[in-house]
Amino acid sequence: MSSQVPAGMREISYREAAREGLREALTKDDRVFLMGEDVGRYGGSYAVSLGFLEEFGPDRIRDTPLSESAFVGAGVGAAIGGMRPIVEVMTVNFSLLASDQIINTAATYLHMSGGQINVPLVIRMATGGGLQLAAQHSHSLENLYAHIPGLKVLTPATVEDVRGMLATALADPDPVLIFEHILLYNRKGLLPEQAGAVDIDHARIRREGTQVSLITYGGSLWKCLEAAERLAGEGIDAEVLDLRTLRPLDDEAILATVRKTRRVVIVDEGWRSGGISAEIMARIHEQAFYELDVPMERVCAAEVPIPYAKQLEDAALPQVEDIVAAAQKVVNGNG
Amino acid sequence: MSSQVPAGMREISYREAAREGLREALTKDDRVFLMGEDVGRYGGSYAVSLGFLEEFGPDRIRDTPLSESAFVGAGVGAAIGGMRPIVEVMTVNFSLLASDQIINTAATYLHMSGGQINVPLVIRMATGGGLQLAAQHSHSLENLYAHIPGLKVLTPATVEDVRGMLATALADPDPVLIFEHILLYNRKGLLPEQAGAVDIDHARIRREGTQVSLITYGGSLWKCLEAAERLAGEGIDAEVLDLRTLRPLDDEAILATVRKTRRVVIVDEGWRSGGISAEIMARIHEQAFYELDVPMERVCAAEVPIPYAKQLEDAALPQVEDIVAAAQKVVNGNG
Amino acid sequence: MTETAEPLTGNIAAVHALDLFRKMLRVRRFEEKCAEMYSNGKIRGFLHLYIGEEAVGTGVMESVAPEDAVVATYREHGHALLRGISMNAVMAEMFGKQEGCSRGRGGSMHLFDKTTNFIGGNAIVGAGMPVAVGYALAAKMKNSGAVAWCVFGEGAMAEGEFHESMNLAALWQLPVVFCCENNFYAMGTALDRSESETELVEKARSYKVSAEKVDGMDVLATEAAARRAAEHARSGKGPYFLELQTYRFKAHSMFDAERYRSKDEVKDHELQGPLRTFAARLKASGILDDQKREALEADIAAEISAAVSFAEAGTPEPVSELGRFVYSEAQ
Amino acid sequence: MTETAEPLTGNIAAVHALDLFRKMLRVRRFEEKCAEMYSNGKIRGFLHLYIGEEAVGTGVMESVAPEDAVVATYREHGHALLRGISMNAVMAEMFGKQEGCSRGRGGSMHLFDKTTNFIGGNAIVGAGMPVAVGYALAAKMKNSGAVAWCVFGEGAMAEGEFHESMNLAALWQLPVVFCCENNFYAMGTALDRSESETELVEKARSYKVSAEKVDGMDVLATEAAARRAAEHARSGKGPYFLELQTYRFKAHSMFDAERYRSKDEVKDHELQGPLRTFAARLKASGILDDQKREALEADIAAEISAAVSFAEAGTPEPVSELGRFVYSEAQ
Ligand SMILES: Cc1ncc(C[n+]2csc(CCOP(=O)(O)OP(=O)(O)O)c2C)c(N)n1
Ligand SMILES: Cc1ncc(C[n+]2csc(CCOP(=O)(O)OP(=O)(O)O)c2C)c(N)n1
Ligand SMILES: [Mg+2]
Ligand SMILES: [Mg+2]
Repeated sequence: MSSQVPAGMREISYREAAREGLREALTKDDRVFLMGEDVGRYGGSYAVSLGFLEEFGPDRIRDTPLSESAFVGAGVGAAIGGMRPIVEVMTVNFSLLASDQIINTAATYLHMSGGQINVPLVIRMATGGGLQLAAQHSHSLENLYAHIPGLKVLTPATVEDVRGMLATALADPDPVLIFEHILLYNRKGLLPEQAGAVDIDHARIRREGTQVSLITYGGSLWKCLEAAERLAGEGIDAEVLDLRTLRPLDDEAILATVRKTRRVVIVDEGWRSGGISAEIMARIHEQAFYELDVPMERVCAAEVPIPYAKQLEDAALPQVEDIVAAAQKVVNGNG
Repeated sequence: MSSQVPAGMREISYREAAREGLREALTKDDRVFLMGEDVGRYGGSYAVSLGFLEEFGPDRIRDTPLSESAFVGAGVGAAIGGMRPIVEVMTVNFSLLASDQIINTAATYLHMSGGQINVPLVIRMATGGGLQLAAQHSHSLENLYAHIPGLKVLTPATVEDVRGMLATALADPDPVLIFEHILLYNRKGLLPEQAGAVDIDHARIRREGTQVSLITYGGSLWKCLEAAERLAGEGIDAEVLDLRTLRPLDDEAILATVRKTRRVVIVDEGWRSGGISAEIMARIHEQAFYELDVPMERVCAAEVPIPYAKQLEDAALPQVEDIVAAAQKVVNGNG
Repeated sequence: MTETAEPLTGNIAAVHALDLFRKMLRVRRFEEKCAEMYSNGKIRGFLHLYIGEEAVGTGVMESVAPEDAVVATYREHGHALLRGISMNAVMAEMFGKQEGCSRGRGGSMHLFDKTTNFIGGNAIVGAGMPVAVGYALAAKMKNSGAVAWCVFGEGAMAEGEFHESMNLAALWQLPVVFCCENNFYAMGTALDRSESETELVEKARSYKVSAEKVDGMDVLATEAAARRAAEHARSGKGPYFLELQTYRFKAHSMFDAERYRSKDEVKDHELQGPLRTFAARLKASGILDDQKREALEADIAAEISAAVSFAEAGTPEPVSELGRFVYSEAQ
Repeated sequence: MTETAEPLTGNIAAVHALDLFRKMLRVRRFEEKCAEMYSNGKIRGFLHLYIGEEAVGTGVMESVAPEDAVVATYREHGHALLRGISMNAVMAEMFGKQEGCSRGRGGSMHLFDKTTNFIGGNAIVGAGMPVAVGYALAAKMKNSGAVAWCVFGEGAMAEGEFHESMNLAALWQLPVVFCCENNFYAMGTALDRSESETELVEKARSYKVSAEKVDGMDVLATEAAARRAAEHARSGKGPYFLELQTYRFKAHSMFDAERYRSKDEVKDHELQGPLRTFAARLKASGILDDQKREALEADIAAEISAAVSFAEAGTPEPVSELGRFVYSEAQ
């Protein structure tokens, strides 16, 4: 990140931006409160809510016991009861303990009640690997939730999105899950002085290009942008599309970049089989079959529980070299 | 099912076949036991284990409290402890309460322990819709588990498979999930007198055809076969591939039928976005791109929590007409 | 029975007593009609009847205030009717009609009603508990004075969500009344095969939650206990747990061979049935006589057949509407 | 301290007492080295130290028989060493080497050892409990006489899996010893903000499980209690629950500002530290003197530096091996 900060912008870390978004939400609407394990006295396992307990008090910054299913379900009930809860689940790995509440309750109430009972609940979770936390802390399971009708799934990759998507999610009448990649918290980025709520209905081109589309989201966005730089060095002009929202997917934006470059690499950190990349590939196949000159490529995590050892974890997760190789393959027909 | 039973075969219901498989397993190996809600005194929620309590006793036919996470986790521990537990979770919908044990524990132990601790656990679950049980009893979530490295996922559609896959699963050193579609239990089929363990590594052609491949599994197999009959009436010769195992997928068999017909319809009862059909489509795209003349089609569940009312449930789930229409589209270029 | 029935004592007004009886009877007859409609195929899916347990819902619902919420299970027809959802809307729901209280999407297991805060109709055992706790949390934070009534069976107490929900409600002193309908079976699993501690109030007390064991076959005892629970919760003293001992006279759902209990066991309980015993007491107190009873039966029969006709005449939700209510529609 | 330390009483053999001290000291010094290796980047990921809690693992492990299983948490280095996994293998694991006890795939939070039935190394809080229950079920069905030792923190008791596991173990009378290491904090959440009932033995008793509260800073008291627990479980009397009161002297993991407790609070507990107090008693009993202490320290230091060299010299698992151990390999 360059030290040159353009006018009207400021440099801020992803963690700080997430914190600003939370603070703004808590300040603007007294129905909003934050609930989860160690969000208060500890300051949040990733220090996002550090200082909030003092600032907003224990009624609105609620440390919960280790009871994922109950406090996520309590978020559902509180939302129905007129509050605007933000529930923090430390990582998506632990969210499996609450997956019944999320999938069988939060996602079904509106439909089962014939449109009567909507659930304006926001759930934040950390996701992803890269810190050598091994097989119970490193997985990217957001695609499991992206499969579920009734949920919306957001994956902010930028400081502007992590700050602004929260406000949009809170304004949404239905359950919204927000996934923050653990490697992004310390990452700095530029934020417009006037930053506020952002649209969550559209994917965004993060880098214009003409020869190959790198379609991705979250933590992998930055790997794709780096890959694009390297490819530029080799004379390959890559476009990078940040999906931003995994459910619903922005088909229009996906098809637009595909029609433009006719060559596609899809990158995500989940396991390859049955991951979100498969769905994107399927949609492109169905809707742009005749626009493709060569088969699309997926760059995903190896199909192993993420191991601890650095070299193994690195090998298991998509790396810039893998993305570059995949792009070279679709462009030049070789890897 | 015709009343003519060929020599060496006998007619039997899917429920009976599942029961025979269980009985054989319990008889052959005293390390095997069955554990789950109401498997004993009640006789199994779908009456599969009716009479087993009397036959094998309460030590091996264990009624559990309503504690999905604990009794599935207990299956993991018992498997490590040298037993061969068969854990029954009434339906895949409830299995979300045990998804942490299945995904974070059963699927990770072998890898996290560097190959030391394998988990020879078999979990049986009912899946699927069609009985107007609404949004908390009707979903097909097997693809969520098919995404997880370390698990094997079996979806028997025939009486031979539901009987024989259990033995193969019990012989497997690693966790195996078996999904039985609720609509199949009363379905009759022909079983070889010498029925026994069946291979779980290969998909099977259930109907030979030349013009279009209908790729499916489980409850949808029978809809595809019926669709194939109808298509035959219109002079369209459809091949039907029964995947049988969702993890690992049998790429060879999938590609073989695709290369043969060059036209593909994939059918499953899960929601379309991020379902198993997307993965199959992606694999075919990656490996048989140049063999396809027209885009593949997916016939999946509508992206709604399955509703109660008959006409709505029917509309939400894949029907024979939908499969026929999709096949016509890929063959004739119209729906 | 009748001869041994003791008359009502104390200051229970005759009208009120008769009203309680009418409410129980109304639920009983409604459930009987549902069974009939199920066997003739008008109602589909799973159907869990409340027959035998009417005194519980009737007694409890007397203390439920308009602003309160009720979070129930798949065995909730009675609670829905007692909460004030029209019989028409409930029957139409089970017929899968647009006029149903869940627009035909929920069916028997998923009755919902926003206007009375009837939050299901939950068919994942135990899953309603955290929702009730959350509703109570909102009530406390908003200082609305509302109480969340959480209804569940004794079998649900083995689920982790019971443990987590009780602890959270107690830790945060939330206005939740946990109503355990102990009918002694979870499908085919008897209480003592489901819980190592069968003294359910002891389980509740282990969370420092005030708890009472109540004869759920006695509508007056149930009503009185629910009143105490409501006062406790409403006055900011935190959650309250009621073990309401009752019995399920019919099968768990419509597919159930009932191999896990004897016909005699069921008979014995039927003889102590909530309607039968209360009717006897009302008679012994001169509050109810055959004529009054017939009048009640006639009114209820009329309401029920009207509900059936209403449901019959209802509109099946058009298939074109399938995709609605997955996400909220812009107002 | 020393002056007030009471000598050992009763029939505790000097050699045994000294051995217990040596074991605690070995764990302490090992953990100190881990902290050092973490700050110099040799150990990565999360690192949860056992410093302050050594008496618990040491006292408990004395009763663990060869056929028994131990199911622990992410704070398990001490248990692993005490169970008999070589220090080399544990250190190599944290260095991510092939020679590690999990072949470098598990790291600090996932130590495993098949030969001693050390079943993790579990980093999902509460998730080890059902596994321990299942191992005990197998032991009971096979009549192997084995006991499953389930180690967890007090924070884990709020999880639904605690509730479900205790009930299942009690219902089926399984040989499980539930060892709750109550260090009064779950990350930054103090016990009284995590449990409505802070008398943890009462929670255990609500499942009809025999329970004892133990001074987990006293290795002898812990050893004695664990022996009672083992006898109980091994003799077919069902599960046993130990609340082992202790304290975590260091941060929860390596990223922790410790804003949730005061430095003084930590100091006070350190003054009552298990090593410090036991050393004083041994001295008062004439079992330990400076010379003996130095000898112990020297032996341990040697073992530790050997372990570090071993780990340093270990082989990084080749990337080509990444895909192994997802499924078992044909023998
Ligand atoms: C999580 C979950 N597990 C299993 C089931 C299947 N099931 C439905 S009702 C029931 C028994 C519940 O018993 P109890 O809580 O006592 O309520 P009752 O039916 O007796 O009123 C079971 C096992 C379910 N619906 N949800
Ligand atoms: C299910 C789950 N939720 C949250 C976490 C994050 N976490 C790791 S340790 C811990 C605190 C556990 O406290 P306790 O059980 O008392 O054990 P201690 O660390 O004090 O030894 C938390 C919240 C986790 N690993 N798993
Ligand atoms: Mg019951
Ligand atoms: Mg602790």
